[in-house]
Amino acid sequence: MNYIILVVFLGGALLTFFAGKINNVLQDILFLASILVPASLFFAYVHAGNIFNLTLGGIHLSLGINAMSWLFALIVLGLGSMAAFYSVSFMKGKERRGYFYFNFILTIMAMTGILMSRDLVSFFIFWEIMTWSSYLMTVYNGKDVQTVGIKYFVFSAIGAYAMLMAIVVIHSINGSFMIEDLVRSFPEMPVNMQILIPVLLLTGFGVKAAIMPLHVWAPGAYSNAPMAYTSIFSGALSKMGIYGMVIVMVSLLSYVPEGYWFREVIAWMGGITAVIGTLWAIKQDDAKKLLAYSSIAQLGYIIVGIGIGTPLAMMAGLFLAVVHALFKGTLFLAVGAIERQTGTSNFREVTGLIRKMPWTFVASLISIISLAGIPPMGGFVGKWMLYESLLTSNHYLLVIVIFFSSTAAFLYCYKFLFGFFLGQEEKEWANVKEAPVLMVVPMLILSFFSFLLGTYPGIILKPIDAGMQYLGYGITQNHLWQTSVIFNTWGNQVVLQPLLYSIIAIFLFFLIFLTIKSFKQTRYVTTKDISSSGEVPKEHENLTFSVDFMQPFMRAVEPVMRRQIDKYYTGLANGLEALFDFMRKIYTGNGQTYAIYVIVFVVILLLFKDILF
Amino acid sequence: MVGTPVLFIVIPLLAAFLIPLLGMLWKELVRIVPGLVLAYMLVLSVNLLNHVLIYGPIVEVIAGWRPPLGINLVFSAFSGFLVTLVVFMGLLIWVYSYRFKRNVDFEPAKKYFLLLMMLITGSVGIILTGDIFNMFVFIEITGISGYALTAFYTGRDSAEASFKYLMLGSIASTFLLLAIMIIYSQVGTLNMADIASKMHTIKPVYKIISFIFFITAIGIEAEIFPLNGWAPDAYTEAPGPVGAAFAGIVVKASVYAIVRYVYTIFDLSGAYDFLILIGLITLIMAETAAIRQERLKRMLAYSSIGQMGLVMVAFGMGTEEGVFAALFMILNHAIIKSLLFFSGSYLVYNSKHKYIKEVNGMSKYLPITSLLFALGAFAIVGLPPFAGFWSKLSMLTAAADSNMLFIIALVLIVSVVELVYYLRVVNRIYFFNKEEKTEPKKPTFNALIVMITLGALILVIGFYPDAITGILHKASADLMDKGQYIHDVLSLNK
Amino acid sequence: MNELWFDIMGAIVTVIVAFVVGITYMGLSRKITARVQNRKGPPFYQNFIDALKLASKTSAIHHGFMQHVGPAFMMITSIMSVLIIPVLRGNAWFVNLNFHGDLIFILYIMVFGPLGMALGAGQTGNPNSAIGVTRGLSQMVGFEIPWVMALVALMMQYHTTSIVDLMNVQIQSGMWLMFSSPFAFIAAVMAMLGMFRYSPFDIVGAPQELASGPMSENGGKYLFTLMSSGSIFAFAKLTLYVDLFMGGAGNLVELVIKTFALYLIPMLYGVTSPRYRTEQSIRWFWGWPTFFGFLAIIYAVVF
Amino acid sequence: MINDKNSQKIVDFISNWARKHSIWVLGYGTGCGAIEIPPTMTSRYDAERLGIRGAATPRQADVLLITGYLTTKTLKRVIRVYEQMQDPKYVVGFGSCTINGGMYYDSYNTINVLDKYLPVDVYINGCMPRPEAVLSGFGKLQQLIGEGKANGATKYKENLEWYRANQKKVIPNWVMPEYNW
Repeated sequence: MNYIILVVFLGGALLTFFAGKINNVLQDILFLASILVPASLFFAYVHAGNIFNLTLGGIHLSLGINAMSWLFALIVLGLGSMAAFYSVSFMKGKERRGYFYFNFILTIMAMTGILMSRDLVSFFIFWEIMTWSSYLMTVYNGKDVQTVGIKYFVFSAIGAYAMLMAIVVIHSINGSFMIEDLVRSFPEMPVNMQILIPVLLLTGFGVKAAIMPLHVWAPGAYSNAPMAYTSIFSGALSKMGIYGMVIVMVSLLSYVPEGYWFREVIAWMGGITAVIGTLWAIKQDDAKKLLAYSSIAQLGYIIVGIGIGTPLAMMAGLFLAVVHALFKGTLFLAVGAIERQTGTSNFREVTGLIRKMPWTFVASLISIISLAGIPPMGGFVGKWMLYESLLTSNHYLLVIVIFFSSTAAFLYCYKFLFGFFLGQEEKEWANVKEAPVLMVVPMLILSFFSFLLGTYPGIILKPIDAGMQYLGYGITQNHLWQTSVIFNTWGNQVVLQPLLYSIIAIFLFFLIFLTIKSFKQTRYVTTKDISSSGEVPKEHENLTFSVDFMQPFMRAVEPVMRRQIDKYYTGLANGLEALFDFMRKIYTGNGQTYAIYVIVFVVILLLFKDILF
Repeated sequence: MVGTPVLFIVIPLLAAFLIPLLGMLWKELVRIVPGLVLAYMLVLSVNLLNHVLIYGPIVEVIAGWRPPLGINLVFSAFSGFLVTLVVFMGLLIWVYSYRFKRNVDFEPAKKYFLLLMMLITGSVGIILTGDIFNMFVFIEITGISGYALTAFYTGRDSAEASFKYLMLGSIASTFLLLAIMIIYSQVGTLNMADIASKMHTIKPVYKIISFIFFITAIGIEAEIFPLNGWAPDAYTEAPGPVGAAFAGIVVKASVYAIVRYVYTIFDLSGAYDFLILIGLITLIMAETAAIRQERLKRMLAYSSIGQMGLVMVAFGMGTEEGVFAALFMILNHAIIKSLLFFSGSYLVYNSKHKYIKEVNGMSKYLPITSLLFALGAFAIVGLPPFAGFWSKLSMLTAAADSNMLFIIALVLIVSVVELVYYLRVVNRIYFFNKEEKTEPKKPTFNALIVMITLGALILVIGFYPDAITGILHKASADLMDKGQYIHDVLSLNK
Repeated sequence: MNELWFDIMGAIVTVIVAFVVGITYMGLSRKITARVQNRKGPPFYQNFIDALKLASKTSAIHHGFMQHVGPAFMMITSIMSVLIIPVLRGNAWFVNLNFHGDLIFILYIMVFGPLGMALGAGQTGNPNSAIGVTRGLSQMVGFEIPWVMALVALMMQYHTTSIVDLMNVQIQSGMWLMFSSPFAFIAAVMAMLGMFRYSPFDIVGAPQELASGPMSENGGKYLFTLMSSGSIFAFAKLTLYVDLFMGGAGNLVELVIKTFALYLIPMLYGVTSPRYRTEQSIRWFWGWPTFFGFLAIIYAVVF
Repeated sequence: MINDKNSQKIVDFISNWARKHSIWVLGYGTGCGAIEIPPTMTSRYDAERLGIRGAATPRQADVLLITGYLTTKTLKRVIRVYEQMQDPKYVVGFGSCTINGGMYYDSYNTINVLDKYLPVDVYINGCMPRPEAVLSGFGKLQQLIGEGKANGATKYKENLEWYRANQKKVIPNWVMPEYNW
């Protein structure tokens, strides 16, 4: 069954691609079918037991699923299906539909393949398919392909090649590509290999997870891809990096003494990533860029959780991974809907959409609250567990760093909601309609789950627990969670259900109070009817405050923002290109020079013959 | 047995000489005959290869003089595989260029096909021969037809490029002759197997000096840095299919020659490391030069050189895995680089300077060609699930097994550079708007067939590498077994 | 069922107490400010009258749903925090949700309301509101750092995140945390200056600059709800400080004394200070208060 | 229960008491009279002891204090501000200018009688009125509120057309949102 799913994906991708030549509706149907059919096959028939073996090119490949990858498959296929529904509506009347659908399905296939891989070669193959299909989506708009697209692919390639190097090194030691064999033999490896292999693998996974010095591709790539895709790009694809990191951090590094330093370094890198991502997100004026940086920051939290590696921290990291897929997926979809309806995603241009696109607003609101980690949404549970795990594992400063980042996150959360939905309602956007049903419903479903997980985290903590047991956390971590209660290792608890009821009760009470109190004399006035020194704003006057929105804060953190890691990379790239240009000049185009090279070559060989041979 | 290896030399050579005569009978014969000959040779080589894989190598003795006195041809798994590859590429090049210069008169076509046949003869000869002086002859044949083909367009630039090639080629010949002289003076034989068996008797100084001369001479043909000055010019100025022929045929033959010298004839332990060193330098220099090129074919040429450097590194590991990887890379490189040359030359067909920027937005006019170019680009940088991935994986695995971590890192870093310049072109094809006024040229039917065949091969090997790994394993085992080679050749004496 | 009613009644009592105490403190602060400025000042119950007046306003306008529910969001924060923070030690009426949430929950629920309120302010379309919100959020990033550092120091030192446990620690040891963790107390008090938004940190409301900022479009019942919520919230925050650093309170009188003593700090500091600019305020919090926060953590680690 | 007359009376009494003792003033400092507001509010006279304090925006204010003459230009803004205030609301005319134009009575662009455009509840006489006069004016206003007689807003609503006609007479380009109660 394992390989049938992949084949169905692949066949579906090709069929969808060519169906576009016949009929658009057929193409849409085929597209949905080729996501949903394998997804349902997956959940119906794939269990931890069934393994499919194959020998290709003399290499033993093996596909199968385990409790940990099942959890991630849930993210990939769940979010993938939602984004697929959304895409059908999103892509209506756009160019290159076949291209989009093809790469979309291929990415989902590759991610499923990664999760199924039990050996490193098929892991790498699917990893690279994922990379180039996502690259093709990054350049879908044809915008900045030579800068953003190349940057993405170069970083992905650096990561992938680091991983490839690790894979061949592992093979040279083990004589086997199987992940099980790696896990089994890792503790016995020589110390330099115990350091080299995790470093290389973590570089590979870190690129996709946008960990700090390797994150520079993310803002451009996330914002350039079509939003229907970016939601899985950020929601699911980046989780593949997390998945890999989980395996490395837990299955390999928890058994060797060097693991401690790896854990600390990775956790700190995650923390710094979170801070940098947040600060840059605050600065952005484009919603896509903002969410992209925010994704980097959120992935930073997840990495912190995985880096710390205590049961509670791991649980927090994985829970945050699930919740991040839910809320960031929704937010990117919401931006896509707004961009489709208005034609722009810039906060400076769009304002006051709340009455035009109420459902998009509701979905965004729930997701933003979840993102900010405010109860009673799912994000809170993840953040809570993360803080508690940091506290209980004595990471005094890291918890401050994370807290700073997560507090500063409120700034961009507010900016996102304010920029699009609030502020003055403009005549320019008076005719904007709510996005089509097929786009709104997936967003609402996803945001409903972020809400649900805020009160009943047990729904998802159960598979997480199962996955952690598979990874070797031993017995179930039942002392840390119940369906609606979360504990820390000191025994302190948060009982979510009564808290939710209290919140709802208070909210309803005051909502009713505000509504019925002097009901008849309460009236709605337009946003033009504001108290601005007695002035009546003209139709064309937009009083919304959207330029330099967080300027005071930016001024306060300006010393940090002055250093951009991107600049160093650009400098490095330019320097290299200049060097290459210089080296290119060795080929002068002059025959005599070439002849001299030949003579010099011979002379040098003759001179150094004793050394060389 | 359907045929003997000698037919590989005789038939194309004969065809080459007959082409002008046949052209007098019916002009179309000039185009048809090479195809028939190549097709026959392909059938022959496949059959022979099948036979060889089962029954062991065939050693053909020419004119009854047994080795070590006479010239012999060795069709083993290793050389047979390369011959098959060369002939196959030749056939594809023929199909591709069947309508080549159709609209012009018949003279250029005659010359073209004649020279092409000579080129193939020479290359096949280099691979098959078991005699170093005979190899020199074939190298000369290949070289001369190569010079002529480079100057095919009779323009100023092509003349210059051809002259450069000629000049370096002549230096190569000189050094090769010198090397042969040294060897002959020391062991008194020209037969490779015989030399190999007597190699331990030569004084190290002579051995090394002759090796250096060999390497220099063949290195020029095999495009080793810094001896490859001619290559970019020649690739750029020669017609599109000839570029593919250089990349797919000539270079392969030359690499074969180097490998044969290193693995079989000489017993220098440092030679392997030297191959790695020189391969790495070539790789780095070529790839870094490629990233800054402005012309498409020049870029492809540098990329080709770089790939050959990589092959050299793989050979330099001196393990069976390394040879396997190298052969795999040779195969992939032949397929993919030809595809790139074929499709690339259509992308810049009507432009004067063949600048890379002139491919901007070509995907709208030449969708299939563009797609195939993109496929080739993805494949050559080693992205799965395309053909290039498996060879890269096997190369790296071999390197890791030889504990060459530094080399792995270096190769992978250079791969990133390679990735960048290929992606830049692909991006231009797909995502830029067409600026230049040049009219895009639709590929001919033959050209399309060839390109699609190559594309399909890339996918087939990519999804099912087992299709050829069996042959490659046998071929690499064959190369590694030096004693068997000597035995096979010299046993004919008894 | 009886238990549920008892819980609800207890909650209502708690909220009423919080409202009364909080609003009285606000009135007292006006009185004290006036006395400092050599004025007679309004009566201490002036804020009651104001609230009553606002409640008795007959008309109200809103610019949309978010503005309409904004005050309700604000109320969630205030009431939830007053329900979760232990008001009195061991008094059944005031237990409420004390054992259902912990410090981290408090930290986050405290943001819920302001964010909802900020959304309401955003929907008015008044630029002053949005500017006020951005200032408020920026300042929050400023003062949360020392505040969280202080809390982390406490939590690290006593290995608990529960406020009840921290309170019990003080009872058992007989020593208030403000003495046993002095640096944490200093950092927390400095953060409190920002939390109460008196001068020099009153950059959010800033009536002379921003026309009361986020609240500039709220009148009548909306302003009344916000005002009541503000007083409950102020009480909740003070109680939290008392619980954490002064060993909680056994009865209401003790609570009032302790909270009022704490309340005087930001108020008196505010009376004598002009207003900061936003970035000055943020940097102030990242200066000495954060330094004391570090000291607190080091202290917690060492001892 | 609310509709019950007696309880309504009690509610009214309490409300009026609260309104009386909590007067949030939006000072519209159009003319020179604004200079008298600071002494009124600060320590010498300390209006806050009577529950009088400044309001930042019209949404929060109870009293619109018009300090001095109004030009036709500022009248428009004043009307706008007045209409944005929440019920119940009062207007205090401050200084002679609001009564009869004061020393600018013959200027081409000032309003002579404010009452024709906005319903003034209390006038404070003087040019300028001293803080004592201001406090006394507010005392009068408090008295009126307490008795429930400060019903300028009701008057304005009832006679909206008349007020509008007057307003439109002096304000040439009338682009303002409708006042709809």
